[in-house]
Amino acid sequence: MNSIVLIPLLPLLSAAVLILSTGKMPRTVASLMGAGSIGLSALCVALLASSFLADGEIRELTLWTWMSIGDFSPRIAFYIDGLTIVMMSVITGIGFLIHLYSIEFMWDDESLCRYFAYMNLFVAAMLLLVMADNLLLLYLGWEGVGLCSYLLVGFWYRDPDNGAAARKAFIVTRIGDTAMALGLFLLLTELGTLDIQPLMVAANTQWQTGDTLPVLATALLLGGAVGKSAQLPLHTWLPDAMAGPTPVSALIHAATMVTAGVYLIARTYGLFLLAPATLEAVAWIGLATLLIAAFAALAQNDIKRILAYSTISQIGYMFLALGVGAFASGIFHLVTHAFFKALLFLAAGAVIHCLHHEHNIFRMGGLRSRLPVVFASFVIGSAALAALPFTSGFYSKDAILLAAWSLQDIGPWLWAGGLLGALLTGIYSFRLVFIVFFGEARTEPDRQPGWKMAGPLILLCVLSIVGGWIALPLAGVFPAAESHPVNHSVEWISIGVPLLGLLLAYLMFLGGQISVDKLLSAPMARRLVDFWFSGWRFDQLYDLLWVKPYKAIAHWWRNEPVDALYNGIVAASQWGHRRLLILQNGELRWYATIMVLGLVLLLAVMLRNAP
Amino acid sequence: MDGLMVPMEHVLVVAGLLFTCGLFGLMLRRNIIFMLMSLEVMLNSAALAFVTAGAHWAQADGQVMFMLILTVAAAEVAVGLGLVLQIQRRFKTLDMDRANRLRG
Amino acid sequence: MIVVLFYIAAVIALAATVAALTRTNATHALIYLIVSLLAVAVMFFLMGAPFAAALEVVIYAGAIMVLFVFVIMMLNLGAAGEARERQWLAGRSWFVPGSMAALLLLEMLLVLGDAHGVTSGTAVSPKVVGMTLFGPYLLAVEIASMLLLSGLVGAYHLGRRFIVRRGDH
Amino acid sequence: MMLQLILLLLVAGVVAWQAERFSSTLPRWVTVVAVLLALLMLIANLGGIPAERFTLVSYPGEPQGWLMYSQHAWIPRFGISLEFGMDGLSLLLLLLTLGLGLVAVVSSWDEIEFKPGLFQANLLWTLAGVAGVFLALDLFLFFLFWEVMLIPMYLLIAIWGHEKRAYAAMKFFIFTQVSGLLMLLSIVVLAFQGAGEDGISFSYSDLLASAPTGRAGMLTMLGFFIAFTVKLPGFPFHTWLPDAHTQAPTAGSVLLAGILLKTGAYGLLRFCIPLFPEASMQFAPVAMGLGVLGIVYGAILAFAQSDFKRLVAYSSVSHMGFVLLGLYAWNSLALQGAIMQMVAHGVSTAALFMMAGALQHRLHTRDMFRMGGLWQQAPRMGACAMFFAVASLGLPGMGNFVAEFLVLAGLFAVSPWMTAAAALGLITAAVYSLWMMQQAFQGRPDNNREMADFGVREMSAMLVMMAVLLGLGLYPQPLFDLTQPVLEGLLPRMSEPMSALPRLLSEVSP
Repeated sequence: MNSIVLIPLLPLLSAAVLILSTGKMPRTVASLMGAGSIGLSALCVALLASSFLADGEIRELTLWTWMSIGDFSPRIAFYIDGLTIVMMSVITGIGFLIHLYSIEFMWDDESLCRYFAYMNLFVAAMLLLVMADNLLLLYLGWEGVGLCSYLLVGFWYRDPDNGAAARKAFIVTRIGDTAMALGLFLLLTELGTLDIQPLMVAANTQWQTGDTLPVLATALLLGGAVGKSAQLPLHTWLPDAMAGPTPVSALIHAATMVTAGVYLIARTYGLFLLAPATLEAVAWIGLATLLIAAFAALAQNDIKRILAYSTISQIGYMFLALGVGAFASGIFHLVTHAFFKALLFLAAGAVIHCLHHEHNIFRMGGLRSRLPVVFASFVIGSAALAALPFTSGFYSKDAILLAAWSLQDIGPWLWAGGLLGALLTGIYSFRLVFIVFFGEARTEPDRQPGWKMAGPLILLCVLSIVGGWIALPLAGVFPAAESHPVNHSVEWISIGVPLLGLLLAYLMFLGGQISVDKLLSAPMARRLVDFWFSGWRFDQLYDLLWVKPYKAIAHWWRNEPVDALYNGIVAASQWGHRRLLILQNGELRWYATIMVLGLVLLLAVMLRNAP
Repeated sequence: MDGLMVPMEHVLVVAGLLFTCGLFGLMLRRNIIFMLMSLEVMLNSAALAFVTAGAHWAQADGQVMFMLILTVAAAEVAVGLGLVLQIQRRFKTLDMDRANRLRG
Repeated sequence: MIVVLFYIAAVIALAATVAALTRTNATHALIYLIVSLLAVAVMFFLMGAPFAAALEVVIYAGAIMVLFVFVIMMLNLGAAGEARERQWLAGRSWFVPGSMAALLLLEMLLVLGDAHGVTSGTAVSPKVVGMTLFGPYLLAVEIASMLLLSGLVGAYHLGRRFIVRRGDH
Repeated sequence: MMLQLILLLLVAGVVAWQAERFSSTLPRWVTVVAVLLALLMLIANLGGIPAERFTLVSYPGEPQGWLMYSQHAWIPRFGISLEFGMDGLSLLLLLLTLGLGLVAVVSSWDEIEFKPGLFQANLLWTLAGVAGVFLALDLFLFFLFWEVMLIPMYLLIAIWGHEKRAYAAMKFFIFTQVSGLLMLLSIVVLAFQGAGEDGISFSYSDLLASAPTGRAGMLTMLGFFIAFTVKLPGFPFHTWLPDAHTQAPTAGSVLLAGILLKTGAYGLLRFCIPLFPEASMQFAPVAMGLGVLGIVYGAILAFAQSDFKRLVAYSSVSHMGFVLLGLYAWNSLALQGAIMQMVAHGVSTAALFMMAGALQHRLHTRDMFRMGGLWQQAPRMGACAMFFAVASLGLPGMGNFVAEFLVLAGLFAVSPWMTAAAALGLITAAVYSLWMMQQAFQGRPDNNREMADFGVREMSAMLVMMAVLLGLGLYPQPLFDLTQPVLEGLLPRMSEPMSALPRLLSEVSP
């Protein structure tokens, strides 16, 4: 049992030590500490997972009672079932690879120590998030990862743009988090507990499927999930969050944190099952997001932004899976996505690292022979992303599309949308590969990735390929999905569409059989691409709707409008003061005369009142 | 001594007239010496009223009050005349309209 | 006879007061004021308060007025002061004080309208006055003495510098 | 003990004042020693109380309910006595007061050059006044201490403040004084209204039994409410606070934000609501509305400021709105949240003001447009600022989160709409906190600027406060255990009128 405590504790402690060393620690020690603690933690997870796979027992561990007020007594406690094991493995496993990679990537940075402190804090918070036995502790991890995301996106704080991106990431997700907090209040008020398992039991006994309250509660939780997982309408922060170091994007903004929303919905699936309306909304949000993000990815030219939009799009698939009730498929896609997206980000990071921090894909090219390891990684990663057959992405995405197809009524629509997304994924992922690695070289790499970078890439390549064959221990977690007899033509279509995307990408960006320039020559198309490039103008819309009014109000009120009230009182008394001042002329005779006048009046009153 | 049979209100009217005169002087004169004199007249008129009342009720209190008024008048004149000297020194005048440093 | 004496004293008191307050020469005014005080002393005497009459003469007309005389002498007002006083007493400045005083007098007379009765003129002997003064009014006497003391200190403090300055020149 | 504790602080003030004659550094040592002595005295006396007394439910008005109780005759003619009582709530706030007193001394360790003795004396007298406010049970005595803490604070601002100190000090004084007079009026009305055969009494326990009801009750309650809300500060009585906080010397800001604001909340909890349950219930929707307005308004204005201290001051307005909400939601979750907020806000804001003071001491400006990139020159300061900024935006794991969560969770049972509106404060808090970090510590550094980082003295104060906040955030139970008996005693008193609250609120909300 103690090893369970060690899992989040090791990263937490190493983070604390790294912070308290205030940057005075030697690089080697700092990196050893940063990556080593995660490695140890991963080892513990591996041990735990093997024992779990052996006996399949759910492990619960209470450290202490957080607070206890009346009936409300959340604990600092862990609940570890198959889902948690899967998430923990992803976090520590991929986390360790990324940490290893970071040592080389960040070696020249003056704040290496701070970097590992934040990264380890992040891993600790993320582990708490997935291990939490109650929603309050989950919320702690939830906000903790948000903070670390903020810190790491704004890691290079000297550039104000990075600061702005970091703030945007934090504040936009905070909007979702606030909705989620309201959801927690609702659950606590109505069901009297926040412990996840009792909560689902209580919900099942107190609520009927389709009641208003579960719909409201899950809608609020969904708000949190949407914010954290960068889904519509709160997805705008993720592309900007690429301002952080690339390993950060790989760990936080691809593999782990952004999938926390998926985890949350999967974790509280019992509530969502009571609210079919919300579940349907989840599906539609997922579909809309995956399409919008895929179109946006098509038009980007910053290598990381392409990957960011593709992340949004892939999480859209996960939401689609959750929405159609295929929770296990959603989590499966989460895992495979973690593999291949981490791979892609790390490979992109290697490109950027070797190309003097160049981000624009049109200034790259021809890197196929110059950075062979990176090229191989990119191809494998893109294949998995596009869900080409026999890659990991293929198995998970296929499962989602089939689950969507099997749903009554809206199913085919969702399936068709998902299929369109798959086509677009094929196009944009291989557009990236073709432009960056083929054609003529525009920038020469000045170095080759070392073993600390290449090693994780190769390992992730392997995982991206074989990841589809891993059987996740989710059997006891979710209700068994009904197996529908699936039309084989549907399967063939979903195999064929990504290949079609690959073909189109080849024709457009490598073979040149379809001229992109000609396509773009129409003004309509140009405008459309600009529209996609700006991310469907969501940023401008929100700027107009929220940011500008907020700033305007703040600016308008800056000098305390309420003070006008008190200044009014002050002005009135000053006015009275000036009026009365003429009485105070300092002349003794005047005062005497006024006194006599008073006496006269007083006597007059007395005479009037006399009987 | 034999009694004096004057209607009390006559005495009080005299006192009132004296008081009014004093008040009138106070308001009229700008010279502080005259103002102090007016004050003396007013105090004196009050004393007269007290003594009259004492005589009317055949009580000693009236005369006691007179003595207290006397002390007040003495103290007042002592301080007041001291002030007169200071005012003359500072303002080079006895005009109270010009000694208006308390103006707001 | 005594009644007539009283009215004569009253008329003298009023006339002297009015004269005192309208003089331009401070010394003349002071003489009129002393006359007025003496007339009031006569009234006291007639009303059976011989001790009060004596005090009026000794302290008021004597001591207090002497203070005035001293101050007027020290200030040395002279003819220029007299001319200025005359100027200040020009016709217009009489209106407000006059009307105020007249109004007050009218009201006082109205208030007095209710009071009836005759002064008994019973003599209240100095002994009784003394007994009352040092009996029930003991506290008042103490307060009065404190007042006199503070008056003394105040007058000394205020007057001292003036005298010192004058001495310097 | 309680009287002695207050006297100790008062006398130590005089000693510190006179110590200035011997050395300019002696007064601050006097203050440190005096506050430590007071803490020792408190703890030593706590040791004498049996442990089970700490868990005993204490109903207000029963002398045996207090952990410590003492009464000495003072003005028996008017039923005024030196009546002191301490329960878990007072104890908690007293510990906060003394702890932040130390922080205040440390924060202006070598900042004061003009009359350091008098400065320390005023500091100690303020502490004495606050301690008296937290301990007094006689309402007249309470009012006395209410004024005692006001005047030295006025002097602290007026003498040692910054450029607009005269204006700020006067504004602070007038707001507090006028509202204090309203409270005095209410206290007198209360005392005379409850006058029985044995004459009038100002004692808390007597007045609890005889509070007026109806219209008179409402008016009397408002006297208390306004006095306490001005101090809290609640919207729209908060405008003295940004000026006072900004202009006060660092120690003054620390005391103001850390402790003086808490006297308002304490007054509401101890006096205003229990004395007038019925009127409070009727008034609760308005009070909660003011709380919500304060939260949102304070947060928006905090964002609009360019002055570091002013920003923190407005964040106080926003945070204290949660206290107002929690108090008037009146259930154990919300009340515990409000108390937690008092403590956590006291610590986090004190730290931020200390930060502001340190920045001003080093840069001679509070204008954030003239800062930027300070993290490079002073990473320790940056890390501390980051910690307290995220504490103030309510990050879980810190006391502030526990407080805000409990307040909102308790409030949700009473009014979901109010909760939703108040939750906006969570978002806006993030906006201004992060903006502050960006302006001051991130962005392009000015390489011509030389700035010393935190030294050992400042760093240790900061670390202690961080530890406290983390402790409150991760294991707040000791605090709840301390105040739970007090709340259990208070809750039933109001449970009947307050049970009508949700219905009342549903009538006024959409």
